[in-house]
Amino acid sequence: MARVVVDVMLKPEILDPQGQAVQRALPRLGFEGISDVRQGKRFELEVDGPVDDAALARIRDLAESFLANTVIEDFTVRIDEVAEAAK
Amino acid sequence: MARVVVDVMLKPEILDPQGQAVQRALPRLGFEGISDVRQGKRFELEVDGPVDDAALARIRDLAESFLANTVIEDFTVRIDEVAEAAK
Amino acid sequence: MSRTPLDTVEHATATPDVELPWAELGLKKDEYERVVEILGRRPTGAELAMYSVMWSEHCSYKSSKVHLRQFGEKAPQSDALLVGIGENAGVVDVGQGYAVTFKVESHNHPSYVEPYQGAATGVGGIVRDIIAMGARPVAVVDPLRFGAADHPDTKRVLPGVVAGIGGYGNCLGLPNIGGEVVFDACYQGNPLVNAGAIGVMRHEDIHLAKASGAGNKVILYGARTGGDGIGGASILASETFDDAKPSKRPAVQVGDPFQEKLLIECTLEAFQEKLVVGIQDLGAAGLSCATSELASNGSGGMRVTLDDVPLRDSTLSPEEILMSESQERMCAVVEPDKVDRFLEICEKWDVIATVIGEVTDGDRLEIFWHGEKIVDVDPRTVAHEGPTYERPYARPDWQDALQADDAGKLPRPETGEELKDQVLKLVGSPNQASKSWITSQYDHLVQGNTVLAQPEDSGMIRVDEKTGLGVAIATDGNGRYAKLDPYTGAQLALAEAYRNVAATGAKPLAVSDCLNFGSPEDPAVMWQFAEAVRGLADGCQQLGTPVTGGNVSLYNQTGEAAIHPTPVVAVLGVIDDVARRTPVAFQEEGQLIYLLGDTREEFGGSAWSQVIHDHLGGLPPAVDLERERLLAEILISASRDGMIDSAHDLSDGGLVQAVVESALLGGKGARLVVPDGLDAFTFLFSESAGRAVVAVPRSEEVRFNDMCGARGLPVTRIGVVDGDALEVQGEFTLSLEELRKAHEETIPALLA
Amino acid sequence: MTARIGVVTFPGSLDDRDSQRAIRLAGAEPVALWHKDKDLKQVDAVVLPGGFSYGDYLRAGAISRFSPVMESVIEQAKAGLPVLGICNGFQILTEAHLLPGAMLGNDHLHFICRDQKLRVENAETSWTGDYRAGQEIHIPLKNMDGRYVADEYTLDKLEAEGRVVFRYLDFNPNGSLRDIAGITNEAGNVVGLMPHPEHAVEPLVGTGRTDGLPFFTSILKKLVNA
Ligand SMILES: Nc1ncnc2c1ncn2[C@@H]1O[C@H](COP(=O)(O)OP(=O)(O)O)[C@@H](O)[C@H]1O
Ligand SMILES: [Mg+2]
Repeated sequence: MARVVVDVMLKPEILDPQGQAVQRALPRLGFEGISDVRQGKRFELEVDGPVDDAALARIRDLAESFLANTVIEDFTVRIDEVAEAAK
Repeated sequence: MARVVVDVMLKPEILDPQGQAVQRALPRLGFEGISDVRQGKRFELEVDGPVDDAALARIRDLAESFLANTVIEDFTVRIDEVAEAAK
Repeated sequence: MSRTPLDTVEHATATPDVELPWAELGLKKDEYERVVEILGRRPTGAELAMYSVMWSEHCSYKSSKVHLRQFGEKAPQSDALLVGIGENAGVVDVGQGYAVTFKVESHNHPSYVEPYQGAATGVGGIVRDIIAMGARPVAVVDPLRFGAADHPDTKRVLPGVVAGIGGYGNCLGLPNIGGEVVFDACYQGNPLVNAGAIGVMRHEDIHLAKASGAGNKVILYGARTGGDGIGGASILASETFDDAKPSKRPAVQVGDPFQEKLLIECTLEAFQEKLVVGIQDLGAAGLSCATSELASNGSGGMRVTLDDVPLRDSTLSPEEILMSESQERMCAVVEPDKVDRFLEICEKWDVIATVIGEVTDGDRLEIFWHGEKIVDVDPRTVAHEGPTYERPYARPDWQDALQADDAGKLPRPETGEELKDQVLKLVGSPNQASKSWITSQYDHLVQGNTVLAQPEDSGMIRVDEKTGLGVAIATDGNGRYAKLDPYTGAQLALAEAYRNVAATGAKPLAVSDCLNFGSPEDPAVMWQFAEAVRGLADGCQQLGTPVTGGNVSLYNQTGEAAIHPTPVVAVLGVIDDVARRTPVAFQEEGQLIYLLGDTREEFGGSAWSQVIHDHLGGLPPAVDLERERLLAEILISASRDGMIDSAHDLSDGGLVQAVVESALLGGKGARLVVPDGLDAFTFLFSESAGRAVVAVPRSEEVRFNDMCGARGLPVTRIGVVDGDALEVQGEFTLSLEELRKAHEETIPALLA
Repeated sequence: MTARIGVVTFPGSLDDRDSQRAIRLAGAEPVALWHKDKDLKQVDAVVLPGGFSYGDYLRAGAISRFSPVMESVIEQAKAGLPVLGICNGFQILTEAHLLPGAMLGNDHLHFICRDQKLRVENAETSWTGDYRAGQEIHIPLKNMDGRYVADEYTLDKLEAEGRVVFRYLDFNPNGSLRDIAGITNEAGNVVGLMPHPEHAVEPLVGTGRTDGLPFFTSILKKLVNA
């Protein structure tokens, strides 16, 4: 079993009101020095069996066709090193 | 400028309806072999100035008090290595 | 994982001296001893889990039961009542073969800890009560109380609660048609999140929570069971009792409205095919409650195999499974030859369903785990024979001083300018301001039968498309009044909800309530509770509207400070044809504005005393329920016969508040004249009960006056719908624009 | 002979019964379609109703888009079957790429329910023939994810081809680019919009207006005259 993480973020040119709302709240909370905040999604997939290149390629397909809407979102796929290391 | 990433995930024992819905859809899309899916949030913070231990500690406070709802969520804070390396 | 051997019934019998952590589970010593006495041995861990949770205040009503009895004892004769107190929700006959079920419940504490999920799961819980009666849910309402509007924590709690109620209810497809939002510092740390739901069914579809017929199967369906909200039970699951793992066991439940929507559809489909003998929702106390209540209400016993419960977390112990409060689950009792079809329907809706047991011809509830018996109890002793307390109560020593602090002595506005100023302050104060920032986050249209929704006096839903039959609901409660006098306060809440229903043209039929109070261990609070229940029971008797069910929420307090006693009352009404409903908004210029009822100098607990003087003292307005009944009859007749085009009940904020709302909603101003015998201030701000303002077309004026005269209701012509301002002749003029700004900008400014 | 208009029920659909009622009130015959069936029962047109199919989990419409019924809807829509997506239905249509662009969360981050003023920009589609171009109407709107976005190129193309069917007037309730409330495909048979015409078909309920009824009479006329 291995964990694969898919991060999905809005494309840079798309307005991210959630990220903005967080950023606007920062001064009120006494936080300075953060010039931008973007909020996206993180998926943790528990994969049965080894995560070889073929498996990663399939998950990339999954991300492209389903987990992300590539009209508005970018994504990255990677094996979760932390979870791997903890084994 | 550096990017700090805060990942916020529901605690393992908390129901994750979104992750479940995604997982249940997978077989229909022809994806087998994924035994669990959890969906969380990913925040990308662009920090002015160096991200030293003090800055990280402050962001950890921010995550704890604002970005995550620690009643139901866990979070991790880390410097985005990829963004760093790309410099 | 090493664990102590399974605590089976056999093991418990063999080891009488094992100490169980009954105190940690919230049982008192004598309560534990009573369990031992009932069983004739020490309980197993699983049995202790069941008794402790079912005998909790929340499930057993141990402090309130002795008082709640009055609702039954004083219940008025009503042909409308099909199912009364004691079931998941009461059922009322609304004619044409239709029955309606409705109920209000609280989710106060969870909503303070986690506003979004707490409120969301509150909606989920009340909706399951409605489906468990066999009805299709058709609407929800949400009476809410928060701390001071400008307190920083209100900004955390309120938006989360509102988003949670909306997030759940909207996703479920239930129109939100009413509720309340009240701010008061007394609710700081103890917000009240009450949620009500209405369901509609045909008479023959009423279902009850009982398991009958030996051999019938018990089916658990819906979400998998996880470790939600099992708090103390994890102690029982730990290796040693002081090695609890509370961090692994969340007290907060996360709702899944999508799952609940599927649960509604598949339950209703199973009802339609007559597959269900008995049914129970899983709410507080989860399976402990569902199995013991089903078994104890039925004729036989029940045998359950806990291993068959589908789990989300495979490490759960049997005690935890029994106590889990995972949301979106139901339990049905189904005849063996109908099980397959039932499972098929669940499958169709992608709902997990599992046979977990069966009805037996004995009278025991037996629960097995890994083949061993871990529970063997008389289910009645768990579900219905919990402890009953006669808690001491006493009128608090500060009550006299509070009542003596008469609001009539407060300085009053002396000039037209001052009046105008105070009117603006009043209609723009958080409690009187428009709540549309909140209610626009709720879908009030879904299902396509919403005739009236907030900010109307009552929400109204069409029940039959052909005949136009409809039902109306209003919820009200005024903690300030109840603090001054809980007996009268409870009756005022009843009177107001009753009046609100009648103002829209519907006939009030029945009552549900949610009684929110502080700690029952404080005799002063217990007195408030006793007085409020007595007031409500007497009031319902007099108005002929039986209490069909409700909910009690105690321990709403921070340290020594209890919330204002807050009985929230929901009144359900029926209207033969929704085409005859009466809206709040002024409809046409030139129509005559009439004030119905008597206006006295009554300012105790008033909005004016709060907004202008931050004062709470004196006596609340007097209640005259005969007058309320007469007023309601007039409002209903006038609506049926087309004599009025708009109506608005008068309550907090008095006449001026009501007229401003009718004017702003209709986009039409009003010219008012202070009637003889009243000063402008009293006319505008008094909160005398039993009143309403109506707009009468000129062609109906004579007929309307004659009707009121003939029935003996005081009626005063006070002005005319006209222009784009509120003018009180000889005093002041305020443009609708100014009023709108004051009324509509307050809440967004505080919360957005 | 009247037209048969299918209404798909997905798990979590909410306004499916309401759409059926609107179809009936317009004089057509509503036909219930089920998300697990590929069979469209030979209907003459399809409505994808509002609601929260699959709880709007992942993204609104993202999971429903892969249902068996959508395979048929996608195929037949490309061949000219009239399809109307209301709210969640619109979201499904963009996820299925039958309409360009995407729907995102409202810019104010709240669910919003209001009586919305719209301008009909295109009265030539299968679903808008009974309106006049430029007509101003009031239709209720209720959604969480109503912000229409597309890249500049797509937006310009939509405008140039007259494929913006409805625009928000007076108030943009969700931050939609160019105030877009509804669009159509190139052929004009597939229309998606966020507001809910099926909740504006009877004077007694909802907002008390009937500005939404022409959607359903438009398609009926088109089908019967065809
Ligand atoms: N304040 C009240 N007034 C009248 N009936 C009440 C009140 N509180 C509780 N009840 C009734 O007691 C019964 C048990 O209540 P409750 O435990 O809330 O029901 P449930 O088990 O369905 O959640 C119900 O029939 C309920 O209507
Ligand atoms: Mg119940």
